[in-house]
Amino acid sequence: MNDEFTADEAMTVAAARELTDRTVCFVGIGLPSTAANLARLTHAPRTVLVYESGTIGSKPATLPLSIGDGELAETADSVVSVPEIFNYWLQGGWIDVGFLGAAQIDPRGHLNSTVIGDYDHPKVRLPGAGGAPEIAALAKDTIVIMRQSPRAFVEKLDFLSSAGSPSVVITDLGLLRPDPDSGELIQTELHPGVTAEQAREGTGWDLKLAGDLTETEPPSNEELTVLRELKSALEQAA
Amino acid sequence: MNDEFTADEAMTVAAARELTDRTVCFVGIGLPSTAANLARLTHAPRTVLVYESGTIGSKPATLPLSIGDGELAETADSVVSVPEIFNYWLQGGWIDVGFLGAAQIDPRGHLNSTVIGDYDHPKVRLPGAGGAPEIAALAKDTIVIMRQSPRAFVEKLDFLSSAGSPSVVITDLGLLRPDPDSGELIQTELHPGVTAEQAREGTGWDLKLAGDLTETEPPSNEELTVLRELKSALEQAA
Amino acid sequence: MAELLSLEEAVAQLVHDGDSVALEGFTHLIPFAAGHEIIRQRRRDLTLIRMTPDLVYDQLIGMGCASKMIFSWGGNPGVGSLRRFRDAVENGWPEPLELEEHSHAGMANRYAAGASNLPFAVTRGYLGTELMERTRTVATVECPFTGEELAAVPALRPDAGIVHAQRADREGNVQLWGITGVQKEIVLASERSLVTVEEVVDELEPRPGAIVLPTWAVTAVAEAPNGAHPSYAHDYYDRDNGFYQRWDEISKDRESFRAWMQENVG
Amino acid sequence: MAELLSLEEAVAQLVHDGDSVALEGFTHLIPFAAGHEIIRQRRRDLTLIRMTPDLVYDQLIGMGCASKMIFSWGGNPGVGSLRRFRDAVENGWPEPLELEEHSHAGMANRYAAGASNLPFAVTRGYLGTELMERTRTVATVECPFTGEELAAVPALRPDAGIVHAQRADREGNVQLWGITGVQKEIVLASERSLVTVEEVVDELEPRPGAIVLPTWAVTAVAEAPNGAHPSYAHDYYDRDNGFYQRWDEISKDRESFRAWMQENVG
Repeated sequence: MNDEFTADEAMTVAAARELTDRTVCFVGIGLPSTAANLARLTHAPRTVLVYESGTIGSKPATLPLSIGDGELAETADSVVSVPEIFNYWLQGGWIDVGFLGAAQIDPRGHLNSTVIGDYDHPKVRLPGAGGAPEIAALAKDTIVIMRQSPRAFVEKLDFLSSAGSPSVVITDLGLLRPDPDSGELIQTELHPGVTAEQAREGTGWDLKLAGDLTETEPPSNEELTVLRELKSALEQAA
Repeated sequence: MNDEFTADEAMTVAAARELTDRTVCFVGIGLPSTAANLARLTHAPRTVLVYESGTIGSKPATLPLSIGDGELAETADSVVSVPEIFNYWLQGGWIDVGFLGAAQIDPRGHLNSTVIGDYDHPKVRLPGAGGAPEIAALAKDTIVIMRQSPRAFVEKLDFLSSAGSPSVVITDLGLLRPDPDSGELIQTELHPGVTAEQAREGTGWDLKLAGDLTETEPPSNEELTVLRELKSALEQAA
Repeated sequence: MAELLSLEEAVAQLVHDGDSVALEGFTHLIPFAAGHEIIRQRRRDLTLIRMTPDLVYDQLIGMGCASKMIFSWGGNPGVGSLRRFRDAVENGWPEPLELEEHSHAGMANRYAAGASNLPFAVTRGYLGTELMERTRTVATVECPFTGEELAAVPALRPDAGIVHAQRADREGNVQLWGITGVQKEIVLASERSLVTVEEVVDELEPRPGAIVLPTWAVTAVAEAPNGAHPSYAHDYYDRDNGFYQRWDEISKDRESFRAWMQENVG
Repeated sequence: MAELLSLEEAVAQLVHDGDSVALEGFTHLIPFAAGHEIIRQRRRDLTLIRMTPDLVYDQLIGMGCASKMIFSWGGNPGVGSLRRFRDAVENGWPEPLELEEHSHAGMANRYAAGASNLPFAVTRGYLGTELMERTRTVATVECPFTGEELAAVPALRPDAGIVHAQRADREGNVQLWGITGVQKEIVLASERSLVTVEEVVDELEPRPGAIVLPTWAVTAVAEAPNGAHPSYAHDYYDRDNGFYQRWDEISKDRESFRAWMQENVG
């Protein structure tokens, strides 16, 4: 049944759909890796997955739990050192799409994955920037995936970890894209059943809606089947 | 018979003897490679040969004809890229001894392998600096091997290709080392049968002789046997 | 030439109080056994260096071995936070932890510059981020040919660099394969290097994707079977994903953490 | 994604008059067949780039394809001079050849900077040599942390980069092994890249020491069996050392050179 899917499933499927076949993706673990593998196992079989651990062209049968799982190396076209993956492959300009998540995003698409609160006396110390600053700056295109809530979608970041202008931000409520004039992220699409009011409530800034706000195509049976198989295999492995 | 050897043989044997066991050598093709392999096959079996083509720990059974022979890769502990061999291994400080040859050397031990005559209108265009500038600057110690003649041992180089201060210069006539006070290369040893006069005539500057000028130990039977086997195998391969 | 030592001897000789120490590994081949030995030997005031500090750094921090960390991403991969790291930063327990924070590319290039005996590395990262202002070890440099401004980061040359590998031979030559991360760079950049290995073998058979570190580039080799657990050693054992999840519970409060360490590390 | 083309088509599409072209190979896997095709297609005014220009560059220069060479060591390895190169530099025949001359480490780092999309690279080389003054593309840069002065060289990004490899699969993924030199750097640094291969196979079996260039990082692949002769292709054929020695004779004067080229290259 198409109408039975969670908000997270709608988000993951929408992210997978952003990838066309043969896209070279630099993927982090978690939602980005799930979305990229979903694309690879459905409409875009030749999507190229590049992980920052140095694996190029990984074709994992199940979702990796970490960015350096053995299966990523075993199924890769090539495994290179970490300096090489960042210098020759990412900075060298070979990555079409970089997938990013974060704890906070601002209306310009800048991201925070460093701290909540003051840097020197943080309320929450987050893991840190990782590869995000260079992915945001050096991939030809950046896609952000994160759940839309007023604590995450903020007017001002607690810390600017990576400066980027994503072409699209994919959330559990819908999609945001930069306004062509102002550059500010505006809501351009909502997932089926989500209201504009929910999107506004999920955003910590005064969210603008696109004039032609549309509804995303609901996840297909095939997409949901593959996604659920991926997730259940992942849970068994953990 | 120990007393039947050529001047070139005396030179190569003297160069091999400069290497102690486990020395890590950066070797160019020709005389340096012959000397380093002679050392490895006689008194210093664990001499480590590093070739600028990227082979580390090559153990060729026969002398390589070029710096990138397949046998150098097949018998190596590790084969790395050319940027890596220069950056991580030579510049990184792992090379004990760099062996160099050149067309000209001056009293400071600087070398020319670029041109004879004026740079823009050379009498002879030589191959160029190659890896010599960094070998001279970055190996812990540098040994120069070249035949001693007034055209090669010059007061002033036609071009300064590599700036180095070799600890020893090994020639077909004997050995020169820097004077501890002035730094100028002076003749410290002569091969058996070579006279001080011959050394002076073979040098384009006013050559000084060490106060304790000594005679090198003649090549042993073992050294000559191994060296001649190496050379004859090389000639058959060519 | 590398000395073959016991893990206990190796850590005693190579790691001293106040040292900067990098125990590297990118998910794969994380030198847990060596980290635990550092804890047992009660090293103090260490500057811990790592791109992706995970459980073993959480343990070192929680046991009070570290006063500073240089890193780019500190978390429990696929699970969440490092609770002992957070407790140190947020509450100063068991002692305050100074942070020097970079991006992955910056750290990788800092190691590569160290291995290359260069004082700094150049990267297109950092620009436009608050790391530029916050992290004192990020500067800019101008290209002498184009005038373009780029980020510069200083070389990292740890006092001790520690990695885990699958094998060494009896001469101390080291072989590792699978995801090799920044292991070569660490060994070459560090003042002293320790490689713990799954096993010491007679001969290192060439393998696809394997790198070899010659014995003369390594200070010490110590046999430590299962020494990367709960991370994995490609072709030896898998990642213990369950342990990474259990760690979240174990490390949740100070008492359960200390009790677990006491019982399992000593 | 790499196009699988004939060598003739590939050179016609990728190499144009006036281009900067690097045909790389460090003794091993030198792309002779591609060089000969460039000569047959009568390309002119090329800037030839290579660390170790050898016979194929001697041939390109002697046939009047080049107006400039960027290099670090130009000779006939183990034999002596490149006579056509010398004739061009010493006598301007068949036309003058401008030289831009570096050291090996400088060239390797220029390629690596190109592959890394950086405008320049830093090295400890050059200092104290006349290359510092003579070669305009060497400058100095100051470390922003230590104040130390180092040599800087600009990135190389050839219009066309050409290498030879053992194999490609039908998708255009390339595999090479043995001495791999700067081949990866050239392919990644160049605007357009051509890889000639000994054979196109169904599958690239992993091999010790092999590197793989994914099809999407390569512009064109052309099958050219024996395409590295008289250099060698590891596990395919040996170096034709006799030819390197005969070349000294063939290239000794202009007439014998041109006659040989006419007969053997066309």
